[in-house]
Amino acid sequence: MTSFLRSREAILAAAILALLVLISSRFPAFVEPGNLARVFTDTSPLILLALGQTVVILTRCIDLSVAANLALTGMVCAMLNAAYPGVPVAVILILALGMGAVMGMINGLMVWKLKIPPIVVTLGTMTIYRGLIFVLSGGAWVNAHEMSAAFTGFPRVDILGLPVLAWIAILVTGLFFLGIARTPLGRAFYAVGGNPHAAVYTGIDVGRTQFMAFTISGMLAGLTGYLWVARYSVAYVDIAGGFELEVVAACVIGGISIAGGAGTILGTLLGALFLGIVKNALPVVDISPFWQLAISGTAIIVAVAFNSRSGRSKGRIILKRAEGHA
Amino acid sequence: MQVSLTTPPVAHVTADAAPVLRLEGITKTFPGVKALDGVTLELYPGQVTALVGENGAGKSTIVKTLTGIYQPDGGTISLGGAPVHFATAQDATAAGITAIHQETVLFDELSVAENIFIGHAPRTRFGLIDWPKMRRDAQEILSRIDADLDPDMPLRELGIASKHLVAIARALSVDARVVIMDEPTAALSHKEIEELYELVERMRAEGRAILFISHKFDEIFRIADRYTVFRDGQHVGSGLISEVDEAELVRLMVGRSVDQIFPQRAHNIGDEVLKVVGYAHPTEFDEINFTLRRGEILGFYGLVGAGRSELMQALFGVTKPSKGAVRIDGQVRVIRSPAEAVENGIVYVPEDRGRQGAVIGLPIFQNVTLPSLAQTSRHGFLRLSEEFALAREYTERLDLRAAALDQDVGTLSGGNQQKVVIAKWLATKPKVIILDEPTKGIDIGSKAAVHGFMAELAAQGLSVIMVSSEIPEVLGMSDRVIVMREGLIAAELEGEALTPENLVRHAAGIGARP
Amino acid sequence: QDNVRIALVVKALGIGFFEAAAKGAEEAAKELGNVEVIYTGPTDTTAEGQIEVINSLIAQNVDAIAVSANDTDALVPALKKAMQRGITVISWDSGVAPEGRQLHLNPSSNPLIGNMIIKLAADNLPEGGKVAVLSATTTSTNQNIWIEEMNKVMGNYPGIEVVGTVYGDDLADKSYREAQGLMQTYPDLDAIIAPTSVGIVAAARAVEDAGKVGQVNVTGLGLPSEMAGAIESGASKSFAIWNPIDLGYSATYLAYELATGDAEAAPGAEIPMGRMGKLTLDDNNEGAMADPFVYDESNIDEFKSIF
Amino acid sequence: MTDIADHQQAPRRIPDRLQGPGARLLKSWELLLFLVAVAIFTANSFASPYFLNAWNLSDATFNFTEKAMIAFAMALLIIAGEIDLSVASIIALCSTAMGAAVQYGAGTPELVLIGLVTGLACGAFNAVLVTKMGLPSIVVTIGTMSLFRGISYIVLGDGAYRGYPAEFAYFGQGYVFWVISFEFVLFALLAVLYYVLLHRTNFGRMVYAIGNNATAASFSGIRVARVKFILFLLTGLMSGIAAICLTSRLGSTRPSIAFGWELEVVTMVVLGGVSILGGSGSIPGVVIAAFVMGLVTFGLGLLNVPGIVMSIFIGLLLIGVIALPRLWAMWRH
Ligand SMILES: Nc1ncnc2c1ncn2[C@@H]1O[C@H](COP(=O)(O)OP(=O)(O)OP(=O)(O)O)[C@@H](O)[C@H]1O
Ligand SMILES: Nc1ncnc2c1ncn2[C@@H]1O[C@H](COP(=O)(O)OP(=O)(O)OP(=O)(O)O)[C@@H](O)[C@H]1O
Ligand SMILES: [Mg+2]
Ligand SMILES: [Mg+2]
Repeated sequence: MTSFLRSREAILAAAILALLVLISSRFPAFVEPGNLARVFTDTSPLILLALGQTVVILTRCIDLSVAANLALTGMVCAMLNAAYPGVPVAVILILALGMGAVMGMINGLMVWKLKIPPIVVTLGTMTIYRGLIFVLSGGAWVNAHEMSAAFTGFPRVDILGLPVLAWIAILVTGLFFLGIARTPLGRAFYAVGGNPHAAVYTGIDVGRTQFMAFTISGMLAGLTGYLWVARYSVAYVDIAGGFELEVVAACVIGGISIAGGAGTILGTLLGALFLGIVKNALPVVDISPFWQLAISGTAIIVAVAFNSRSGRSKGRIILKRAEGHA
Repeated sequence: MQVSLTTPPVAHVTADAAPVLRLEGITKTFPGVKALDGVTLELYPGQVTALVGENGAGKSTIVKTLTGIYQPDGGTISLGGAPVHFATAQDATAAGITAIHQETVLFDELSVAENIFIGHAPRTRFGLIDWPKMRRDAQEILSRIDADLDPDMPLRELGIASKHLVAIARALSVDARVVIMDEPTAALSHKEIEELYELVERMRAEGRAILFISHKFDEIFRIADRYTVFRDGQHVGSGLISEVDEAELVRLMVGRSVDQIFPQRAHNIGDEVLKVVGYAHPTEFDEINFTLRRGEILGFYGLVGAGRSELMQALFGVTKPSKGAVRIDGQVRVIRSPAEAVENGIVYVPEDRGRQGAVIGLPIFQNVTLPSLAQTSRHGFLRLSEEFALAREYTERLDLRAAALDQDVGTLSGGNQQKVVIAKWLATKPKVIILDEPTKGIDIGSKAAVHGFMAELAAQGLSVIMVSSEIPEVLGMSDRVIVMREGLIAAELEGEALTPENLVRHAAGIGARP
Repeated sequence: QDNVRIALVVKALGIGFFEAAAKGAEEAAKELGNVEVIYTGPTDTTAEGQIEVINSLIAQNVDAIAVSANDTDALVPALKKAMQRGITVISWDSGVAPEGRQLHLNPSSNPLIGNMIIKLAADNLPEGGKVAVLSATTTSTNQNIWIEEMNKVMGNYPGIEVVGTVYGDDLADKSYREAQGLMQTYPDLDAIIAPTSVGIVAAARAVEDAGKVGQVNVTGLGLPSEMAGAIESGASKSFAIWNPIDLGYSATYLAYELATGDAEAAPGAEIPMGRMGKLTLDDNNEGAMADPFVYDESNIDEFKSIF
Repeated sequence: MTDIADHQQAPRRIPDRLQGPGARLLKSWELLLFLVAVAIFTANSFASPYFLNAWNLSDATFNFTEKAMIAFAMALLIIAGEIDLSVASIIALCSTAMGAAVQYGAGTPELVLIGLVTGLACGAFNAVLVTKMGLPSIVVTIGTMSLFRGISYIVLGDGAYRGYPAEFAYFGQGYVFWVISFEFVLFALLAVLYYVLLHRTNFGRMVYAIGNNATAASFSGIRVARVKFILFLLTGLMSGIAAICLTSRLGSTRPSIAFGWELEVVTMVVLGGVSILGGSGSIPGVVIAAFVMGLVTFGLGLLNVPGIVMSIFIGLLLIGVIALPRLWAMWRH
C-alpha cells in the first residue's frame, strides 16, 4: 500500500483529482456524474489507442501509424456501410478489427523480419495508410446521411447509463489488466523491452513479441476507427490527424518508459484520462481558445517532469546505519 | 518443465560412463571470425567438465550453440545418443539443458521470482500464470542457494552480486540433465563462491553433467573432473583433470608456457599523489581516509557489495560525496564529473564493462582515443593517423586480439573488450588509475599481460588503485591493501599482515569491530 | 489553338465543397471548349502546401491560377512570381491580398452572408435567445470576416445574444467537443451558428448526442449532402450556402476571360461569367457572385445528391 | 583478413582497417541513396517536359532547403540519441517574435537577430528540460511542440503579422547568382559546415560516442549533458534560421506557419541513413535525402499528383530504401 502511494500512478491520480477540483471551482457542472461519464466516453478512443500503444512501447517500439490506421479502417467501414447499408454492425466490427490487425501486422512484420527500426516503419506506413484513404475515397467524404442508423448508432447505445463506446473502453482495459499480468505474452512484452538481448536467452522471440504488440495495437486502432467514424458520423482523409502524438503523450504521462520495459496499464489509463479531462475542460472553463494549445503543452511537460521525479529509484543502501533514516 | 528440488540423487555414474551430451565438428563463423572450427565437446553425467581457453577462444560461443541461441554452421549435437536440434533457447531448456550465461540475462523491471521463471512460468488450469506457485517455487530455489532475497522485489533494486544469484537460481529452476556455467564466479566474492562450489558438488552428486567455464585455475583444479581446452576456435585437448597440471593446461591454452603469473616489481614508491580525507556518502560509504603514493599499487578488497565501486565512482566524479575532500599533489580539488577527474589525472576502469566501459558501436581505435581526443587532434579537428598510432601503441602492448583497429568493439570477446577499455585509459597518461575488477573475465595469458603492464607503469611512477575480489590478485599485485566492509574501511594491511586469512577475516567482519 | 490551362487551386483536396467547385469548373471548361482544368491543392489546409502547389504550376507554365487561399498574405510572394511570369491569377472563395491577384470572386457579399447566418438563427427564435458561434480555425479569413459582418448587424435582431465564439479548427472531433462544451457552458443555449461546413455537421451531431434536438438549433453554412441527416433529425432547421458548383464555374470563366485577354481586371469593370451573368468589380477588384441560398426540409432532398 | 591460425606469434600487428575506403563506399547507404536520386531525376525528366529547366529546378529547391537546414542539426541530435519534435513550433514562435518586432519598427538586422535569439532560447528551454531535469526528449518536445506554437496563438490569435521591410524579403526570395537562390547557397554552406562539424571534429566524435553509449561516453570524460545542450541549441538556432527564410518567403506570419514540418524533417534525416536509435549516420546522407525528397515532390507536383499521394511515395521510399537491400540479402541466402 505504501509503495502504491509513492508510485507514479498515485501521483498521477492525485494530479487528476487536483485538476478536477480546480475545474469544478470555476465550473461546478463539470464534475457532475453525467458529465464525467461524457468525458470518459469522449476519452475512450484515446484510451483504446493508448492501451495498444502501451504494449508497443513496452517492447521498445513505437507505433506512429495508429491514427492513420484508424482513419483508413474508419473510411473503409464507412464506405462499406454507404454502399451496402444492410451489412450488420457485427460484420463491420469484425472487419474493423481484422483490417486494423492486418495493418498492425504489416508494421510488425517489417520490424520482425526486416529489422527496420519501428519509428521508421511506422513513420512510413503512417503516410502510406493516410495516402491510401485518399486513393480509395478519391478525397470524398462519407457523410452522416449516407450511413445507416445502425452503423452510427452502435457506439451510442446506452447500457446502464453509459454508451457502448465507453463500455468497450472499460472491457478492453480489463482485458489488458488480465493479459499483461497473467499471460506469458504479457510478461514477454516487459522482458523484450527491458532487455531484448536477455530475452533471447530465455527463449523469447523478440521479433515475434514485437509483432504481437503491433498486431494488438493495429487491431485496437481498427476498432477505434469504426467507433470514431460512427460516433462523429463522418469519414474523410484527415480524421484523427496528429492523434498519434496525443496517444504517445498519454502513455508517457502515464509513466510508460519510452525506453521500453517499464510502465503499467493503470498508468496508461490515468495518462489518457488526464489528457481527456484537460481537453474537455478547456472549452468549458472559458479560457480563450488561443490559450488551449499552450496549456495542454504545459500540462504534458509538467506531468512528465512530475512522474520522472517520482519514478527515480533510491538505489540500494550499503551503509547499515543509513538504512534507518533513508 | 517442473522444478524438482527434492528429487533423490540419480545413481552415481562412474567416470567411464557414456557422455550424456556430445558435440562433434561444430563450426560457427561470424563476419571476419571463425569462432568455432570443428570442435568436439563431451559432457558426462555426474562429472564437472572445465572448459578453458583464452579470451575469444570460442567458449561462450559453444555455450550459445548448445542452448539454442546460435545455430551452428555445421556439426552435430547429440543428447543421450540421439541427435538434437535447438531452434530456440526454450527448446534447449525443454531438453534439459540449462545455463548461467556470461552476460546478465535478467530483466530489471521484473520481480526476482519472474526473472527466475520467465519463459517457463507455472500456469493455472486456464493457461494463466500462477503467481502464488511461482513465488513459492522461487522462494524454495533461493533458499536452496542460501540467497536471502524477497521473490517480489523488483530486480532493479538489487546489486550486481545479488543479480548474479538470481541468474544462478534461474538456471536451477529447470530440472536439467546438463548445467552450463559460463564464468559463474566472476561477479561473486569469496563467500558466494564457496556456496556455489557446494552447489556444484550437490549437482554432481545428483548425476547432472556440468560444464564449467572459468579463467581461475584454483577453482578448476578444485571442482572439475575433466577438462577441455579450446584455442582460437579449435579443440586442442581434453582429458581427466587428475592427469594434467597447471603448466600443461596453460601451455595448451596459449600454445606456449607462461612462467610467472604475478610480475616481480621494483617497489620504488614516491611522494603522496592522492589523499582522501573524511569522504562520506549518505547511503553508500563513510569515514573514508587513505593516501596513495607515486608508483604504488593500492589494493581494495572486500566482499561484493562492500561499497568499493561506489567509492571509486565518487572519486571519479560520477556520484557526489556528501562530505570530505580530495587532495591531488597536495592541492584540494573538487571533482564533480568524470571529465574533471580526467583533467586532474584520475581515471577509472569500471566494473560494468558493457554499460560503462566500452562504447559498443564505435571502432576499437575510436574507443581508445575517446578521452585523448585533445591529444590526437589539432584545434579540435580530428587527425585519424594520430588516432591509429595511439590506439595501436596501447592495444598491442596489451596483447589485444582483433582483426583490425576499425572493427566494432562489440564484436570482440569480453576479455578483449576489457583490454580496449584499459588501453583507453592508459593512453591518457594518467597520474592515478583506478581499476575496478580489472581482470574480471580475462584469460590467464592476457591477465599476465595486464599485470605486467600494470607493474611496468607503476614502476614509471603511475599510481594504481586496484579493486579486486580475487585474493591471489590482490596479494600478488598490491603494495598495500584496504579492506572495506559495509561502506566503511575495515582495515589497512601491509607487509606481514597481508595474508589471505586477514583479508577474509576483515572483509567478513569476523573478530573485527561490531 | 492551344488549350488554355486553368489551375483551380483549393484549400485542401478532399473537401466536399471544393469537389463540387471542381465539377463547376469542368462544366465551364466544356462550355468554353478549349480549356483544360487542373484541379489541385495541398493535402491539408496550410499556406506552405499551397505554395508548393503554386510553384509546380508556375513550372508547368499554366495560363491561369484560380486559388482559394489558406492565408491572405503568405501566398502573395508566390502568386506575384506567377504574375511576373505572365500567369493570370485570381482568387475565389477565400481571398488573397490585392497585390497577389488580379481579382477576387466572393461567393456572395460578406455583409449578406454575415446577415444571413444570424437571420437563420433569429428566424427560429421569435422570443430572442442565446446563440454561440462555432468557427473553423482562428486564422481562416472568410469565417472571420463573416462573423465580423454578423456582429455589425446584431442591432437588427433585438433579444438575440451572442454568448461566445469557439474554434473547431475544421476538425470533426474538435468541433464536436467544442459544441459539447458550448452546451455545457450555456445550458440554456438556443442556437449554434457554424459558418463552416465541417463545424456545422459536427455541431448537429453533438446536439443529437446530447439529446437536445428541438432545444438547440444548429445553423450556419453547410453542404446539403452533408447536412441532410441533421435536417432529417431536426438538429438543424435550416442552413445556407451558395452553390459551390456555380462558384467553380464562375471562377473558371473569369480566369479564362482574363487569361485570353478578352477582359481586364480593373475597378468598375464588368466581366462575363457564362450562365452566372456578369461580375462587377469594386475598388478592390472584388466582386460577389450571388446571394446565399437557404436549405431546409422543403428542398433538402432535391439538393442532397447534387453537392 | 587476418588468419586466425597464425595468431600465436607475438607481438602481433593489428591492421588499421578491415576494408579499404572503396569497399566501404560500395556498401554505403549514401551510394544507394545517390543512385535513387539519379533514378528519380531521370524519371522526372522523362515524365514532364517542364522538369529540365533551370528556373523550375531552382524553384524546386525551395521545397526542401528550409527543412534541410533543420535536418542537419536534427541529424546530430538524433545521432546523439535525442530528438526534437518541436522544431516546427520553434519556427512559429520565431516568426511571431519577428512579426511582433516589425510592429515596433524593427529593421532587417534586428529581425534576423530576434529570429536567431528566439530559436536559441527555445532550444535552450528544451535543453534544460532534457539535460538538467533528465526527461526523455521525445516527450519533452511533444510538450514544447504544443507550448511554443501555443504561445504564437496567444500572441497572434486569429491575426497575422505583415509589413516586413522590403530588404527582409531577400532571405527567402533573393537570388545570389542567376538562378541560385540565397536559400540554396545558405543550405549548401550549412551542409559543408555540418559535414566538418560531425565528421572532422572532436565534437562530432563525441556526438557519435554519446549516441552509441552515453554512460560509457560520460565515463570516458565526455561532458555528455553539455554536448547535448549544444545540440539542442543548434537545433533551435537552425529552426530560427529556417524561420527567417520561411517568414521572408511568405512575407507574413500566422501561428499555423510550418505546421507539421517536424515529421518531414525527421523523415528526411532517417531517409538520409541516420539511425533513429542513435549512434550512426552522416551529413552527406541527409543532403542526398533532402534532394530525393525535393525531387519526388517537385516531380510529382509537375504531374499534378496530389500531395497526399506524393506522401505515399515518400513513405514507400523511406521503407523501401531500407527494406530492399535486406530483402535482397534474405533472398540470396
Ligand atoms: N555476435 C558476434 N559477432 C561477431 N563475432 C563474434 C560474435 N560473438 C562472438 N564473436 C567472436 O567469436 C570469437 C569467440 O568469442 P567467445 O565469446 O566465444 O569467446 P570466449 O572464449 O567466451 O572469450 P571470453 O573468455 O573473453 O569470454 C571471438 O573472436 C569473438 O570476437
Ligand atoms: N541497486 C543498484 N542501483 C544502481 N546501481 C547498482 C545497484 N546495485 C549495484 N549497482 C552498481 O553495480 C556495481 C556493482 O555493485 P556491487 O554489488 O558489486 O557493489 P559495489 O559497490 O561494487 O561493491 P564492491 O565493489 O565492493 O563489490 C556498482 O557499480 C554499483 O554502482
Ligand atoms: Mg565468454
Ligand atoms: Mg564492485
